[in-house]
Amino acid sequence: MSTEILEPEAAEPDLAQMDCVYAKPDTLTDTPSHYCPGCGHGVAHRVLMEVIDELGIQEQTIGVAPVGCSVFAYQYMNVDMQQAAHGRASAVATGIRRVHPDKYVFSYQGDGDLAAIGTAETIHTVNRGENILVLFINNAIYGMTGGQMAPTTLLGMKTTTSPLGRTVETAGFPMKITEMIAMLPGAYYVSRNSVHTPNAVRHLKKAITKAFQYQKEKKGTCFIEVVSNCPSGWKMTPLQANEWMEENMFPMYPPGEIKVPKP
Amino acid sequence: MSTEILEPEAAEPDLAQMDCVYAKPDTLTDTPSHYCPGCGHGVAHRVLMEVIDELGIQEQTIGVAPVGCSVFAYQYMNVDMQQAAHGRASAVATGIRRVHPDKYVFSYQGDGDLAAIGTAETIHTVNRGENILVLFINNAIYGMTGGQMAPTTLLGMKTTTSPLGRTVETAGFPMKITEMIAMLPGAYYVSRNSVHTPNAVRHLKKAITKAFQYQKEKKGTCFIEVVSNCPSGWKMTPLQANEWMEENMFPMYPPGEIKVPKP
Amino acid sequence: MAKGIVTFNIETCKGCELCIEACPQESIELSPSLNKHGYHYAVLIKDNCTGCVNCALVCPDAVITVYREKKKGKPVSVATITNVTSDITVSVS
Amino acid sequence: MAKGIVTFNIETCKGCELCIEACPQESIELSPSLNKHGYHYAVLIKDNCTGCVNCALVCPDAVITVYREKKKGKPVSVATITNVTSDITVSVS
Amino acid sequence: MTHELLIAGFGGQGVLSMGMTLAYAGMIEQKEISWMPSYGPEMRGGTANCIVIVSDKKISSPILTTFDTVIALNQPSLDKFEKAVKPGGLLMYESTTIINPPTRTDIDVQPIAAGEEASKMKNTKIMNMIVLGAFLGRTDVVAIGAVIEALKKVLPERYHHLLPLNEQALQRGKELVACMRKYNCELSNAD
Amino acid sequence: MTHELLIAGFGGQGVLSMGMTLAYAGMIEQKEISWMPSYGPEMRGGTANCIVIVSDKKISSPILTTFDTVIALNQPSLDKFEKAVKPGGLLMYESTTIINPPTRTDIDVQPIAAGEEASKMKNTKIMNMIVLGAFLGRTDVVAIGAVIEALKKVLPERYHHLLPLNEQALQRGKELVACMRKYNCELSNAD
Amino acid sequence: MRGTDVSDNSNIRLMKGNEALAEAAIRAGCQAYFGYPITPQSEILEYLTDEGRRRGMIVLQAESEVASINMVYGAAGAGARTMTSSSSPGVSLMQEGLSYIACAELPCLVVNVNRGGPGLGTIQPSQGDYFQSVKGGGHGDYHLIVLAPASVQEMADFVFDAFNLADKYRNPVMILADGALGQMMEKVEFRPYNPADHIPPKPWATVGKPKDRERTIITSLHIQPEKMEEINLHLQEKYRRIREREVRYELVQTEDAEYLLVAYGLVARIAHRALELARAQGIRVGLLRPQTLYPFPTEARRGFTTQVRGMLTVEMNAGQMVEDVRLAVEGKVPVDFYGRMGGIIPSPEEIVKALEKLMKNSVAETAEVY
Amino acid sequence: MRGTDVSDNSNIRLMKGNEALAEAAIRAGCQAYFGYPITPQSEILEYLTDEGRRRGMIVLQAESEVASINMVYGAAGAGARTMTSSSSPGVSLMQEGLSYIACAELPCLVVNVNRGGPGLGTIQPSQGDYFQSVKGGGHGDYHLIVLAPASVQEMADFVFDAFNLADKYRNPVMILADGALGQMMEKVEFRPYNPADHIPPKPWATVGKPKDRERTIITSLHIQPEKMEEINLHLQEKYRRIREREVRYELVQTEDAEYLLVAYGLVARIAHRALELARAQGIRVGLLRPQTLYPFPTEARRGFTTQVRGMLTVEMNAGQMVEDVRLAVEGKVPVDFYGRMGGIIPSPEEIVKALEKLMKNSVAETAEVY
Ligand SMILES: Cc1ncc(C[n+]2csc(CCOP(=O)(O)OP(=O)(O)O)c2C)c(N)n1
Ligand SMILES: Cc1ncc(C[n+]2csc(CCOP(=O)(O)OP(=O)(O)O)c2C)c(N)n1
Ligand code: SF4
Ligand code: SF4
Ligand code: SF4
Ligand code: SF4
Repeated sequence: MSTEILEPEAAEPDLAQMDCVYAKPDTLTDTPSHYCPGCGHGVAHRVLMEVIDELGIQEQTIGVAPVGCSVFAYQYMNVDMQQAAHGRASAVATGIRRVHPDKYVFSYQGDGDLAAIGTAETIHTVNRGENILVLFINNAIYGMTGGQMAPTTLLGMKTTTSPLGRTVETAGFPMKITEMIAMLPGAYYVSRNSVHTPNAVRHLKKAITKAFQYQKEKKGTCFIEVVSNCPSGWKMTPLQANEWMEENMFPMYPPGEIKVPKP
Repeated sequence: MSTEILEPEAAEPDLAQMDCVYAKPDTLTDTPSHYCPGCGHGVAHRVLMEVIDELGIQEQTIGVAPVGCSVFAYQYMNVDMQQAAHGRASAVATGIRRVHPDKYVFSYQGDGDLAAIGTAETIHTVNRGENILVLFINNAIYGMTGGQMAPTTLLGMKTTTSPLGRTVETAGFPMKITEMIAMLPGAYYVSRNSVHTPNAVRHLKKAITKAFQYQKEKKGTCFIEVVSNCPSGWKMTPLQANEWMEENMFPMYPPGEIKVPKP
Repeated sequence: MAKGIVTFNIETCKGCELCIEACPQESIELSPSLNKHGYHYAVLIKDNCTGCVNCALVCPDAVITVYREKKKGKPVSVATITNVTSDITVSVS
Repeated sequence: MAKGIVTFNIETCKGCELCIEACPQESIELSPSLNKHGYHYAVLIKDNCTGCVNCALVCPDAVITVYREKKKGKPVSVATITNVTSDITVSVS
Repeated sequence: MTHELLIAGFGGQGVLSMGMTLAYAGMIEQKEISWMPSYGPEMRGGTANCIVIVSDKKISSPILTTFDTVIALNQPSLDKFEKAVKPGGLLMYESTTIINPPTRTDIDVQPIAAGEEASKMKNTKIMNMIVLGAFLGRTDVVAIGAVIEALKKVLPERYHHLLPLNEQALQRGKELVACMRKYNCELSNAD
Repeated sequence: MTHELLIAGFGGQGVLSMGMTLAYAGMIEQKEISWMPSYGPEMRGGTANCIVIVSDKKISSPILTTFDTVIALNQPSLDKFEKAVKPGGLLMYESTTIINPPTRTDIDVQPIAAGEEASKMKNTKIMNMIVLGAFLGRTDVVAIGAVIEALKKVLPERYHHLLPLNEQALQRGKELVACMRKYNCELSNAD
Repeated sequence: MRGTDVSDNSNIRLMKGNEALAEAAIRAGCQAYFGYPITPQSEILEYLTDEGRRRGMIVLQAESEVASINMVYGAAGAGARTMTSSSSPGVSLMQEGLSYIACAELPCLVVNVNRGGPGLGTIQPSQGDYFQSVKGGGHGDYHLIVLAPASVQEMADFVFDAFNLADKYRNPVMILADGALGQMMEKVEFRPYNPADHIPPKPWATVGKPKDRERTIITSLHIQPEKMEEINLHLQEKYRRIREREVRYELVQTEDAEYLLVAYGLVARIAHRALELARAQGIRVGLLRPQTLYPFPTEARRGFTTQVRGMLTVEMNAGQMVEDVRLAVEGKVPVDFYGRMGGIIPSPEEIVKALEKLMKNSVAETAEVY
Repeated sequence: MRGTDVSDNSNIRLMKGNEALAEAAIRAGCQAYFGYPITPQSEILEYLTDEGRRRGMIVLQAESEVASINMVYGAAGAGARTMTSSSSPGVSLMQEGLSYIACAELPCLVVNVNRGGPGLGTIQPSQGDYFQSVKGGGHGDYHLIVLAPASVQEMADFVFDAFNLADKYRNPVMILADGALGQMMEKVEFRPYNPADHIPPKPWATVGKPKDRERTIITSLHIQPEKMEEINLHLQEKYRRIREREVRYELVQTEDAEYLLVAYGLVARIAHRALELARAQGIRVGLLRPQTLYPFPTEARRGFTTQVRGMLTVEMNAGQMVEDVRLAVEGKVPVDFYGRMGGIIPSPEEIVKALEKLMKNSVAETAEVY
């Protein structure tokens, strides 16, 4: 059948009679993203902005995005933003947090940024229990620079700097930094999520909402990992990528609540 | 009674008839150390050199000592040594290890060095399972620079940068980096020790001996913490310091084997 | 079965097909034609949409708006957390 | 009881008193006089030393040498590990 | 003889490898060559271009602002680089995707419906080779033989089964322009 | 009037605080002052020294190589700095610990058995104040009163109960040299 | 003794240079300090963790200098008067961050209490970081405003100036001192200063976006070269203005000078003593002391090329500022150099000797010493 | 296409500059590479993880540039031919390490494929890191030997020279390229080179201490100022020797030149084209291209002050090398500057225009452009 009949124009009349049950959040700008088709960054951006909209905290929120594919986050997130040097997002967020104790502060970091060059800043920020939300996008690769190996790259996984697949001898083990983070008393809430299915997206949204709630109550660091994809870096279609992710990433990085407040 | 009769001179004749059951290891130079009276660094140095002597590996050993009171280690340890930048000892050791896969390589690091500025290098070196020995002297303070707070400084502990005692709000929690290290698959043997009693010293010596044995077998990173003192930084006599250490440091940093190879 | 409809901001669609995968009704497909960025864009090809919002949730480019017939009453809120200390329930249709 | 004796390289002693604390026989004390670095140095003040090596083990400055009467035979080795996979026993006196 | 060429189009159109193949062919012919790509952060939908210089003598600047030939494979590239053609130079553009043709009259304009032709040949990937063939039909920068040699080097082993197809594409491109100039018509429409 | 002074000894002998007290006293007397310590990494058994300048006019260089007065509290310091005394200047040394006295004849040499005196006073910590008192007995750089004022500032509150003792020490030092010059003998031996 | 132990809190104090600087920071309304211990400047962090916190300042001991400078980036970007301090090796670790801060135009104060390098070197005073400070040790074309105090009083005064300049130009400012200045004690007087009168509004800061304004973005990323060049031209234009307006220096007995000593910081005071000695010998010598190293008093020097027979630059390094002197003088008079390194402080007598050498016009030779 | 995809492994290749450099490193007997990805030089790391490892090289992707440079310290100190590579922001993070390496006198190669700064800036080509490279971006008085290739061929050739120089002087050597040189492809020819003939014995290296020799110690710590000054004097003496012996530059049509273009790297080739255009207009212009930025061809320039009417320095920055040109020329002839920034590459035509401006002798003006 032709698509005409259902094209928005045609449908327009009806829409008035209907409830809009889902629309792009206002806090997400209309700028078309530079992300590759199917990249999880886009969903993570949207969900984060949805929560900020629903909590009505756009005016009190300050975000930090370091180098990485999401370095342009400030083009899409309509809140005050700081772009940070590679690996230093949590240090920058600390600076902001300390001078604005009552604002909402988040950092949005990739695995290379958070788990490689930024390891010290990440761990000490959480160890200080900085009252911020760290959103950690783990796609097991360096996307922006063209698909090099990351600390989270799986053993045997091929990247431009592990052309024969990652081996322990040359590069050590995939790093489960989120589990290490959870050990720190400064970490109040630690959760691992994904954005590849509707339910996963719903869960992430809950997690982020909780995190901001905890931040309001000054509970300490909330750390949310999003196991995500990188179709370009992985050299797969978005659908293949998400499938590969479930099969290969989840066994190593199982989604779920890792550290939840005692009731 | 007078001390005369037993002064070495007097005793000399007998000594010939006796067994020497303990003497300064040859691999420890005769240079008098710059360490403060009663400082644990001295004992740790001696024990490390004793093991190297007993295993007869002086000729195959390369050591690394970064900035910290032990930066002058190369004056005391009679093995090839590299002095490293603050926090980078394990990166330097990695460089050495990779070009000399069959030598024995150790790094000797303080808590400021290993757990603050060097956090990233430490964690990634162990994560790569670099086949080295990391000897970690935890005196809960920055000794060399005059007694500032370290990541391992206890809550409430007074230092020149926590004049009212460390608080979570200003400085976060004492960091148990050794437990984090133990989580990494690259860590083969992880042990926490002290040097304040004869038995503690004996245990440390065993641990170091094992570590070199494992290194010979290319098992991966061996990480040995020595909970130590800093009489000057703590503003105590050596005896007070050791007592304070037992009472206050041990509850937070309990000595013992933290990760041992499965038999 | 609720009656819904989705609209696509086709110029921002990148044809990643995630919405197609997510749609339980198999109501979405890529159009044969290209948008001005050279992507085949998603279109609704059946009228059996229930407005379940799945497609919109997984869309990386916020291309999709979802409508649902009024009679079903109160709009579906996707997660509003009031008291986080207790458990949270999120109602979707 | 073994008969032992310890000698001190007094010029390198810093008078930290750790050996004194470690000596089960209470055979060590600090001398009233100073060495050339201005420290009161450790000296043996009784002849009841058993050569247990404790003082030497805790000395941060490797000041102490310990001797023991021959009859006791084989010198005490402080930890020599031959086969680390099995348990290690270290004999001291 | 020195030929200075700019090739521009979408990232996916094989702009860079086309230039590289040409450069390699030049090398095979013992010429001096340089290949200068545009480069950016990893992202889709962007435009790419490369400057290729083939010359008998040492090449000074690998970066230029005007060219003997510009090959444009999409509209933005055409719009951007039309003015960069030296007076009397050649402007070749892919006429299936480009709707607004160039307007300059002081240059030699050559449309080539490589996209359409590629789909006829059941492999859109070889579009760039058709264009390259067409280019070689209009200039004698290098011999087609050299390009075919070059392809052997440029294509990873695992793609060598595609060599014949690429060769056809090159020839087809050459024919297209040849015949177009003969009948001054679009061959594709002619048959 | 400008007085340039160097004080040197073991770390533990209170060399730096002695200089600081003097500097502070100078400040109380509205003089220009500077205090320049030697500094090193945290370790024991090292020697320390400080340069103190007290002057009526603005002080240019706080770092000097020759001095109006050198006060040496241990042998190494004496050996090192004897030559740094300006001809005609004053060299004061602590004579209980220093065995080899200075040899220069072109300067004014003043021994002071402050260590011995301090033990008599049952507090070795005040040795440096005895020396300071002696110094003030030999020069009029600042009034003892100002030094006592200064001590109130220099000593942390919790040590203020020690002020009287310090005052005695200062006075004792002053007496010692006064009388030594009178009888040209070591008072300590005299009684 | 710590400044805080001075029980009376009058405005006249006997303080170490490091303490005076820290006290000044509090009085200048510095809201946040982030730093890491390193000799010979740890007193700054120590003073602030005690006195600073007591007086409401945010003071955080970071896990490293890299973290410190990036915390400064965040706090300054969020609108706070912010500073950090370190010494040579630590400042080297801040170079990436400084380049980011300069490009994002974030006002802040960075203190370098210079010690002897290269490498771990020594903790003794040095001026070996002149190039790093004024030419930009980080990547790309940027400049810090660099102030060089020569007394404990200036260690304090320049803090106020530094924050004012930083806010005025939205530019990072460095105070370049040395270990001796940090450790020595002198009388210091604090004049009244009300931060409120000096801190401008910061509409560009990230403080949370009200409905009625666009979001603020702190960034140093401009992937389009055209845009990035714009930014650079804007920066260069700003630096031109700074060179035009903010040059500061001190002249000592230059009116009748036949020779000119050029020195900054502690060395300038030793040179001053040398000048006294030299004049006592009848040598007519003057002293020019740059107080701003960037902008550099180029014009001032040009002025003297017609008056003096030669210049002697004295530094605690192998000859760094001397290049800027030569650039200014353009070969019109011989510019000589005398320096000591590795933490050694030149004595007045040595300087006089070097001066006599210059007078014998053995320029080339001495210039080649290092 | 990757250099490795060129199936025949003859010695003549079509390669990207980054790949040619990496291939040269393998052939130069580089035993160990430590690096971290960053555009526009990641191809070096990528090439070596593949081809380098296949041919027995130790290749480690470090967790950061700070780790990389310290791994280089360790490996070089242990006696291996060692290198790292990065681009501007990454190189800024290496400044502390470089200062240590220079002081400990460890031979190694550091590659900076310069991109546009400051800050994160852009990934497009730039020469904004000249000061950092030649004046020492790290703390203290030290110098790297800095080589500036202008073609893919030199990207390869200079690697061999770099390692030879590093070993000859026990000094870190930097190859300062730019993004375009790294990304462009040209023909490159590899001449035979047997590392064994060039790598000297390294008795100072830490390899484990045989009974018959003292232990070796790699350090940059000398707490005694006297000792530290000794070290510094030794380094300065070495730098003097390097300045004396290792200056390298290329002259183009300078014999009859009335004006002199001065440029390095890629810009020199654009200037060359400009020279061709200018000469076509009858302007008698020559080109001086420094191949070593440190040591800088100072004498060469002095030479021309008597011949030419003016010099034009062209750079992809706000004017950095021009300072060294002016220092050499000492005001004897006008030295003009033309530059583009932020990743923009000047065109031959622009350069000719700037040249005409210089001829109209509007020195001051254009000199003030930035
Ligand atoms: C100091 C420094 N080193 C390296 C880089 C290059 N760089 C930019 S982003 C990046 C890593 C990106 O990977 P990740 O953080 O996982 O984010 P992703 O792009 O995968 O989302 C690197 C290495 C840089 N910009 N700065
Ligand atoms: C980059 C850098 N930052 C800071 C310092 C100053 N510094 C030297 S040692 C040290 C810490 C020493 O503490 P620790 O590592 O615990 O060793 P300890 O002295 O207690 O044995 C610091 C901060 C330095 N040398 N380099
Ligand atoms: S490169 Fe990977 S991470 Fe980056 S936008 Fe593309 S898909 Fe996403
Ligand atoms: S300062 Fe502390 S750690 Fe350093 S030597 Fe003295 S006691 Fe030992
Ligand atoms: S998920 Fe979004 S971007 Fe992807 S095809 Fe569907 S509508 Fe287009
Ligand atoms: S332990 Fe050693 S240093 Fe301490 S008192 Fe005894 S002998 Fe002296």
